[in-house]
Amino acid sequence: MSAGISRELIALRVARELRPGQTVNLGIGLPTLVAQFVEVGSGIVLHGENGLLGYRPAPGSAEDFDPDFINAGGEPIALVPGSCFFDSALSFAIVRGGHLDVAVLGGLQVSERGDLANWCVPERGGGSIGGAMDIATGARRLIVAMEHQTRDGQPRIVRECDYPLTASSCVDLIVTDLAVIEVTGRGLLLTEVAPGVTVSEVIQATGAPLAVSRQVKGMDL
Amino acid sequence: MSAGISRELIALRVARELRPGQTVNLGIGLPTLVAQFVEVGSGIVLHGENGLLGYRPAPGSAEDFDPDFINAGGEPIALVPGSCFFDSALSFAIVRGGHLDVAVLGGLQVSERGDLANWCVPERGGGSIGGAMDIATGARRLIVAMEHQTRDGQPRIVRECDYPLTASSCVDLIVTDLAVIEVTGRGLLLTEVAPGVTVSEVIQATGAPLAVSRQVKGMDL
Amino acid sequence: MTKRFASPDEAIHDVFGGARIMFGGFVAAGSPATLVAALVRRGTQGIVAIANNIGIGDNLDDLCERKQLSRMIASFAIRASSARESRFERLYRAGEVELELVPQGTLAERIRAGGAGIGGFFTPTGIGTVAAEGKETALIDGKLHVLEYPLRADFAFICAHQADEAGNLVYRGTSRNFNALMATAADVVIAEVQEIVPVGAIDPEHVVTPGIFVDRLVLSGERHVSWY
Amino acid sequence: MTKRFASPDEAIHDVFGGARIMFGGFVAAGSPATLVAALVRRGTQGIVAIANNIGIGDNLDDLCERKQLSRMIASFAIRASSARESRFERLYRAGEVELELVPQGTLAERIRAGGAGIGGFFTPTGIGTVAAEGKETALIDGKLHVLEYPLRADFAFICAHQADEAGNLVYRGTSRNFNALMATAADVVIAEVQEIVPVGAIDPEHVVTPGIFVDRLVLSGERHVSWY
Repeated sequence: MSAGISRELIALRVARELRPGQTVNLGIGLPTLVAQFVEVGSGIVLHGENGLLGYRPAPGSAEDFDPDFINAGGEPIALVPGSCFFDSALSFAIVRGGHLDVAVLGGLQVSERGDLANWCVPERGGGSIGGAMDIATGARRLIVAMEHQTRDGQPRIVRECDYPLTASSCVDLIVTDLAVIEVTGRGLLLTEVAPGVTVSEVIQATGAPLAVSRQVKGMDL
Repeated sequence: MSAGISRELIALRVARELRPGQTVNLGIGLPTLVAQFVEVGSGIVLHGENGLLGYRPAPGSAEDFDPDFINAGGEPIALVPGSCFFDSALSFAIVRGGHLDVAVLGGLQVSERGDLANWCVPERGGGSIGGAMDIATGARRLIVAMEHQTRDGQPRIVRECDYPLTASSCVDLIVTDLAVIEVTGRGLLLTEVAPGVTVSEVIQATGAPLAVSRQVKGMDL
Repeated sequence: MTKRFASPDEAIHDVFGGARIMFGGFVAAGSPATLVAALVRRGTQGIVAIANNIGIGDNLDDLCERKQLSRMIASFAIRASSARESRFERLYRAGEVELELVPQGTLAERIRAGGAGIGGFFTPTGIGTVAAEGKETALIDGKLHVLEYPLRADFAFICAHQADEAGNLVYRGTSRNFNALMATAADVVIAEVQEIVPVGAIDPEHVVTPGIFVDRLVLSGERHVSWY
Repeated sequence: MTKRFASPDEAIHDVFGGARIMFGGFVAAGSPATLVAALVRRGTQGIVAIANNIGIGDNLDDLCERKQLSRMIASFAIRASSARESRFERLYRAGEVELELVPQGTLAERIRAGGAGIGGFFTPTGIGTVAAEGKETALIDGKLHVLEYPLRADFAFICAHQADEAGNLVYRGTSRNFNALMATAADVVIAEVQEIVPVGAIDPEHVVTPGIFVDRLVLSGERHVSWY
């Protein structure tokens, strides 16, 4: 099995999906890396569910860390022209009210129907829903960015999620270290493979039926 | 029948009910006059459902009228130290959420149970609910300030309202040109009469049973 | 990438017959007079209007001159006592326009719900009155509540004091009222403002309506407001 | 008439055992660290806490040192993957504290509803998940929604940047979050701030939380926040 692309390249591939004028929320973890590929002045507005619109990642350091200027993952951010702040009610009015054009979330499992599980590992119990359920339900377009398989080599793309769901039939696109897969009304469609990865390797690593696009190609990086 | 007190004196009597620290909404018309008797620095905060807290009436004139600084009746207001502005959702969160200590509304009819009708004269049809239903329902204490009788000499305080209701069992105190009447769990209680008005004249002018307080006295003006 | 339009007429160029339009403002405060005037010029018919008030002196009453409204959803429409009759009132009495009266707080909350993706909410306001007639109720915490549904529109015409080119808005005085809510609850949000400044010129702490809610900007014409 | 208290300990002097307390903040932003430290000193037991998050490095986790919490209502509590375990997590796994996990937007909206007198609301969030289990649902506009109820508390501990003596508050950066909502939804609202200025010193256009919501003010102690 070939090694897939790095987390940074997954983030870069996701960033290629974003368009000027879109309001975009980036989940904690891998999706946060996407911010690095969103240029100030691109017309893409990043939304933080903790109450801001318009930010960029700040280099930051332990010494000059200002806890009042953070993203939803608690990491330092810097403002861009046109930034603004608000409370959590307005922040989720944006999410739930259909004002979020795109959201990028991490995933533990995605089903062939686009169900997402990303907030609880049953073995660990408890869990942290955070804004994930609202975002998965409310975003107009949901991209999941994740590793294709677990560390134990189990597929994360499955027929049926056995982890607790975040939302059902919510995922539009899956970007992993191995592939780009669209969730369509007729199931999963493989559209791109990572450099050095073959279509059959992707099918092998996927736990659900995968149709292969006639236009399947190398990942757009 | 003796003439009752003026609208200004009704407003003055109502103002005597207000206490420092209270947040108070004044309805359109007669209740608006109460603002003239609320001193800046009294600790009483006036709420306008159009989106402000902390104001005083402005003398104003047609020439220097600024339409962005008005009360809910469209009349000019001036700010006081500590004033602030907000939108209609927060304004009615204040009303509905129990943050309004006292409201003063005008009335067309009040029933012996404290039902209020003040937004529609059936003969005219249509009507204007404005903030009245929310305020009558949400205020912790509701004072109705009105003329005791209609121009035709019909009682406005009745056993049962025949005008469309604003809210039921909402009125705590009625202040009129003739009297001050409390709405209690056991019906209406006359506690004060206007100067020169007798208890029997008030009873005569009232369309619902009226108990007379043992401590009934002249109006506290 | 500016959202600025050269004229109010261009800013409302795609308003169609039968459109559902929200109009911000509370009496004269924050009323989008310039956009309403453009709509009068455009002459669009069959409009379903959502606004706090329509009465004598209100800009919206101008839409009654050529009977442009088919239905009005408002909290203030016909004064319980009034010497003069508005044009809306005359049309209403003639059966030429429908009126849905909504308690003001419920109107605000329904618009907020429309913008916030809330499917409905329970309010104690209106219980025991015509405002709750025929509606589902529930006893919650010992108190009757009525179920109200969200309001959305095709267009929102709003009025703010200042905008930046990205559509971030600040208001002035009591003019936020319904404007800040309607900005969230329509497919196309058109804001008229006194001034348009470069992006970044408004302090991020002071923005009231984030620019992502605002689609189009146009400068307000001179205001002619009388105190009535 | 100032709302200022001389110390955080005096400001929370009447917090009782079993009290329901809301704590503002989102991770470190706007977390009322000074008030939480006073509550740790006070040692009050059986607290039902409502907050966005409780995890490693969060002030609230300090309340687990002496097991002061009986129940936690939060959106963030146990990370799906984490090398280190919080004190809360240990107590939770030992069955010594209950946890009600609420989606963050639903948590915000429930608190807002508690402050706004809304008896309940329908949200699409949580449908098909454990968050909707056992709850009433309704099909609205072709989409399933779950009925959620308001949250209120005996006390709210919040954190703002600046207050005037009347309790008008402004925040800084991403610290409004739950603070501005919780200010409306508790019987006693206690705000810690960096600075208290005279009434009138804050521009009326910039006030975020009106003073009528705030009962008590106290100055924040020095902040010790690490980036984690």
